[in-house]
Amino acid sequence: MATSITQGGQAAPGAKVGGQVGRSLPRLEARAKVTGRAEYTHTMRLAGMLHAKIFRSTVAHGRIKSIDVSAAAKVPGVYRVVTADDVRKVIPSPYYGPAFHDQPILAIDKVHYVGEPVAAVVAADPHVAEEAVQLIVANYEELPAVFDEIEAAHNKTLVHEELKPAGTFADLKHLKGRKGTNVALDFKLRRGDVDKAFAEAAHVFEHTFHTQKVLHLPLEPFASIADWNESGVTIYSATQGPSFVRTEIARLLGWPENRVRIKVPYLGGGFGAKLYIKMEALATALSMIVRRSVKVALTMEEQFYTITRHPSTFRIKTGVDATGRITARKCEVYWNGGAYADVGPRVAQKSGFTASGPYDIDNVWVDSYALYTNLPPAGALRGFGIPQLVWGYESHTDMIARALKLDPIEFRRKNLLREGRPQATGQIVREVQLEAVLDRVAERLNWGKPLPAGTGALRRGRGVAVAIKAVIAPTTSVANLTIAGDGSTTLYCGTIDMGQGSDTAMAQIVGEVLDIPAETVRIVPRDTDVTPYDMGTLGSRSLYHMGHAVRLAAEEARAKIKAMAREVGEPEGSNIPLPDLFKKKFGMQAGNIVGTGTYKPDYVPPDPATGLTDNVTPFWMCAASGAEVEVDTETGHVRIARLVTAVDCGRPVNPKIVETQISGAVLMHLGFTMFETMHIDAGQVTNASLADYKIPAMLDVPQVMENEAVDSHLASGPFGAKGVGETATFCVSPAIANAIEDACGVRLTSLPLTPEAVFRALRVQANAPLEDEE
Amino acid sequence: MTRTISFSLNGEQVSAEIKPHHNLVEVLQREFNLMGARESCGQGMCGCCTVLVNGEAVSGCLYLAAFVDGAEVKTVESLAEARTQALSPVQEAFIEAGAFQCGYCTPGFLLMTTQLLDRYPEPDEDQIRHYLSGNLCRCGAYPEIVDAVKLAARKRKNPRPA
Amino acid sequence: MKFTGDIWLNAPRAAVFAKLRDARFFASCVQGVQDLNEIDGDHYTAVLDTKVAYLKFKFNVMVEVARVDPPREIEAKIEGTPLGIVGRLTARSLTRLTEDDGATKVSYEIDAALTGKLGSLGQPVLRAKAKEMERQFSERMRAAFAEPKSET
Amino acid sequence: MTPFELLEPASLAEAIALLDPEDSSVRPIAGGTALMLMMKAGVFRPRRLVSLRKLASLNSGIAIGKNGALSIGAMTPLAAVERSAEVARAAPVIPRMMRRLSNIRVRNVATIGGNLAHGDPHMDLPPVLIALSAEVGVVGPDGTAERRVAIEDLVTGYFETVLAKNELVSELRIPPQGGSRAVYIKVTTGSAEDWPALGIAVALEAEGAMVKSARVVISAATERATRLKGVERLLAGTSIDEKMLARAGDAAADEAECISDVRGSAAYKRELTRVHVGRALRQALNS
Repeated sequence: MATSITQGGQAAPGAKVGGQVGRSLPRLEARAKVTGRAEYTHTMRLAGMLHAKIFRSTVAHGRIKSIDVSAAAKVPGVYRVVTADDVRKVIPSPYYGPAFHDQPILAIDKVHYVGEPVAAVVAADPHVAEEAVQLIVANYEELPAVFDEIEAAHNKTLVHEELKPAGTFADLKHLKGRKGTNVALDFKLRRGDVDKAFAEAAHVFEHTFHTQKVLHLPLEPFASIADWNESGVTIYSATQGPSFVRTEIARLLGWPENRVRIKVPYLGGGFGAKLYIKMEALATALSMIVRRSVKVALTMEEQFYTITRHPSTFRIKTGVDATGRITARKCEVYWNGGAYADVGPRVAQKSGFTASGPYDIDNVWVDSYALYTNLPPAGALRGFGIPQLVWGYESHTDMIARALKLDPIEFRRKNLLREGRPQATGQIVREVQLEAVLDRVAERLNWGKPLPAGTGALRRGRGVAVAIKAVIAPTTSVANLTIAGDGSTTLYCGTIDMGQGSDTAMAQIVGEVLDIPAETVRIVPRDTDVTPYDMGTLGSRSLYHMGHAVRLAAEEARAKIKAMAREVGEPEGSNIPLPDLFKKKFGMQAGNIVGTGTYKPDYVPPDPATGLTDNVTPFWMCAASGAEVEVDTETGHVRIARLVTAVDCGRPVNPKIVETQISGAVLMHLGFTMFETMHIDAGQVTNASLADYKIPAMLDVPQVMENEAVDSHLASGPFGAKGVGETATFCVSPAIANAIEDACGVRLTSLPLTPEAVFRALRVQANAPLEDEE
Repeated sequence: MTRTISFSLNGEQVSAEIKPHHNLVEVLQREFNLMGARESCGQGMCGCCTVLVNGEAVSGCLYLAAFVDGAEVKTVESLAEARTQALSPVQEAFIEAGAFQCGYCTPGFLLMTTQLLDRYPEPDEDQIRHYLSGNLCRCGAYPEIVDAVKLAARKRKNPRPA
Repeated sequence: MKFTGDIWLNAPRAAVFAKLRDARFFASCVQGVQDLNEIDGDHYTAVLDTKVAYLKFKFNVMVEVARVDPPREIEAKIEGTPLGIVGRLTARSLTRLTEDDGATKVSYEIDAALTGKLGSLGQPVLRAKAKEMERQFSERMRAAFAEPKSET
Repeated sequence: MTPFELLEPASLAEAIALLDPEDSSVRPIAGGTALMLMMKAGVFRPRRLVSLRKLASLNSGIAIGKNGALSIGAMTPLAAVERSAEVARAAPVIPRMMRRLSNIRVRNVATIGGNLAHGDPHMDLPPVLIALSAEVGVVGPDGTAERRVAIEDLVTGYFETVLAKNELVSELRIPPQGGSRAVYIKVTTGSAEDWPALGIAVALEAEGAMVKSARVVISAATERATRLKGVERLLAGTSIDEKMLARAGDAAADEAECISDVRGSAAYKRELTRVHVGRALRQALNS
């Protein structure tokens, strides 16, 4: 079959050249995934590999008095039982973490949460290791523990005696060596004069909102395999950030980075869980101790003790003038970071930039605190704190509109940030389609027409929410691209395809620049020996940052093709097929053209005192959601009749994948909104399994779900694109809560919106609160 | 306590040395290098470990390997045509409908969909949702999976000329 | 998990208090206690052997009498480590005795927490078990103080 | 999971002989879906498992007697019951309920006998079978003598049944239902495929709105599936109207011993009971 391919010979029949960006190309790795052949770390095996199982703390906060491993060590087949003492012999200072070097590979002296790794058993047979773990006995002297974020902010119970910032982030430096506090970051934003504005406001509203502890729950649990020897270590890992893992492991070992090699197969989901160090440091330490390759693969249950989303308390106060303009907003946010900071301080800071919402407000005050508590650590989860904040500010915004008897959409429209206006940080807002996403949602909900209120016990209602996010900056991505003597193209980039389709999108960008079909581009599996630096696959940053790096690499290659053509005497504008060009230059099928690209956007760090800056982000993401619900007022059950989401993702590079990113994000957050919650008793997660922690399944999908990317083009984006992985998560929760109030008049201020929570609120409304038994 | 089990695996007669406490997924992975069925929740709730035993879908993580002695076992690796490796209509439909993201749960959904269509060649939306309600996809590709099932039903009804 | 309850006993408070302070008597009222070992007047170890259907749980238990206010209150701390499974049972109990017309009301408050594998195993199951033990405890107590003419 | 001995006897007598009346680390295993969960969680470490898969006498399949009574061999997988035309005719409530019982893979493997003998209060099957007045045949060491146990008497608490450690469920029997109409309502408070927070099963024999007899069963919210006999008495011989439905709901809420867990507080489950008993009765009446 004839195709118009001029470069390379690998094009699939029918593959089209040109117009690569904007194609709904199926995922490049689709075949591997539908045949069951795609490789994941959790199922990977190396010859001679041993398995490790982890013994975990049963105390939320305590001093380790003794660990008795003798019975475990005697189990036939046990290779070695390892505690922190053994780890310190090979890694003298075994603390890691992106913001604070606070997390030990295995607990040292103290344990800080129930589930913390205390010892590990290594055996050839994982069943044997698991059995031996049950025989380890640890004795603790229990210490007072703190679980609640507000208590942690004011309480004298301290999780860590001294704070140890990692040195990576300037705004944490002042916390170095600080004692007597659980505050791991205190971000402040001060704009205008909120107190004066509140005093002058016609109306002032104040509410407090809570979010619960929820889990990323990728279906592939955490897994790493380390293969160490004196000359270097190779780590196979389910990680979203191989470059970070490499740097951090090198630091722990005191080695240069080039002796640390991180290889990443496909990821069975990530959602922010598989960032920074997770199992990699433990696997490395164990491999050093037993001098064999060691695999640490967690069970689903163990994921609950590894990393979660931040629970939060959000106090928000808003002043509104007589015309319905918001004049001031004060936000106090407390992030429950658990026992180790992980990336919590970044979550607190980056989300703090937009805590006041997508509104044009002259007077803004934000205090955002990352707090240590004695719970499993919290990190980033698809939205980097934004969904928790939007839950608060969009519920609050709706409550204001209702109180002032203003149409919720009109009230929002009146206050939305417009092009050219300063956002709370001071950065002038450009290229964010706030009005468009809100308009599209309103239109799809038929907002102009009244909704029938329902019959009998079933009451219907609808609600909307709109939100903004500043993408994570400043961060670096590097990409390399080679063209072989036959013209075929290979891309080396560290972005991890964990299901979001980045490989396909990057190939489309290469294809667009080089004018070749995207499916002919090979993406090299992630391997830090081969693939260059990337800050991490997180925060919807990849398509923009890595997308630019890939574009630059491809453009450089394109320029080199032209130069080579000139060099071999081709006339200007020659369309010589690449294999011929190489042959002409090297005399045979030989040689390479290599392009490279590095991208790091500009950034001006916020002033530490005011949080203000004129360049906090290279682009803004935004979304709106709308929900139509039916509440069974006799039981509190809520049926989602329709769920509509519109996002601004710039120009979609792959419209089909964008659509699935939107619906996937919405469905994940539908779970966080309606039922997902980690139940915790005395620090112990009591529903640490999929039997008791339910996530959305097929029958939970709303009958009508509509998703849309509005017309948009980001001039500074690669071919007009913005990232989209998180965007659709923002507004789901408040849209549904707002719809519930519209339906039956009750307002919920804590997630999840379970039937019992709705029912209890209805009873309070009816002046007959439900009395608890026992 | 080691015992030998013999069974048909993806059409081939095989045997393996196992212990009574080994489950089917670990034996498929360890002895036969078949990684398509994979343990995730470990409780039969997610469907990532779906395997067909004597034509019925089971959760391989809750199934003692000893119980497949003499049985006929099929995994996702059997869906593509053995000789040509041509994809089955269900596999094709999943690709075309964009019915997966990370792919970890996909083998389970493919096997369950194949079963569904064997039983109900033209399932309605309600049948699809109920049949697949015990398979979890954290990426939330459910709407696309429903599309894929419908597309696969059409493909199976009107096979492409070879 | 919190448990509270009252047991009425047909005996004067001082007598009930004395019995409760007798570790051997006390242990005999708790289902499954074996190998009671007195370390000193305020510290005891024992093995608690309990089962839910065919699931057996065996704990090494350490009891500390934290505070005694004779004949009114006894406060105790209980710590249990299960054998062969990672977990931990911690409980604090407060027992108050009040006398009314020659009879004594024993009011107890127990706040228990289970961590480790046990904690995520199914609180309702263990709560049901604890309730059963609680029922037996009060029966055995009442039996011990029962007079020929028992209460209704 | 820890190692154990797995035996696969071919005769019932042999199987029973291999069980140990004194040793709870010896258990029979049928489909094994529930037992595997216990073993994987590390709370059950069997010394020996006795597989019932090769016992022809427990694999008698599904039969319908002359009088319309159903008998189902203990080793029949739930899926076979779900798909059985006989069952659908004799007790249509069963296939309707099965559709949301766990998931297809579990239903393909889990057996009727195993499901009942497991004694988990969150199961959907026991309340329905209690409403249908079903019973099981139980065989023990004395060989042929079979005792009969009504499903409502089978389970005594969490995972506890009246079965001795060397007794096996051999068969499930569901008596002819006559004109009785049965309904099961499964209430979940998490995802739709969660285990029930409450199950209400109702079997109603009525002429028009006049109730001859009613069986009302609550499960999941309580420690075991239990008949609400007060509600049954209230309904018997009365004519059901909206007022009576409300009274029945109130009576059920008073009678049920609800317990708190991650699926909801006892107080809330009581309110769910109040509402859903009425709804189940209305559905049964209108079916």
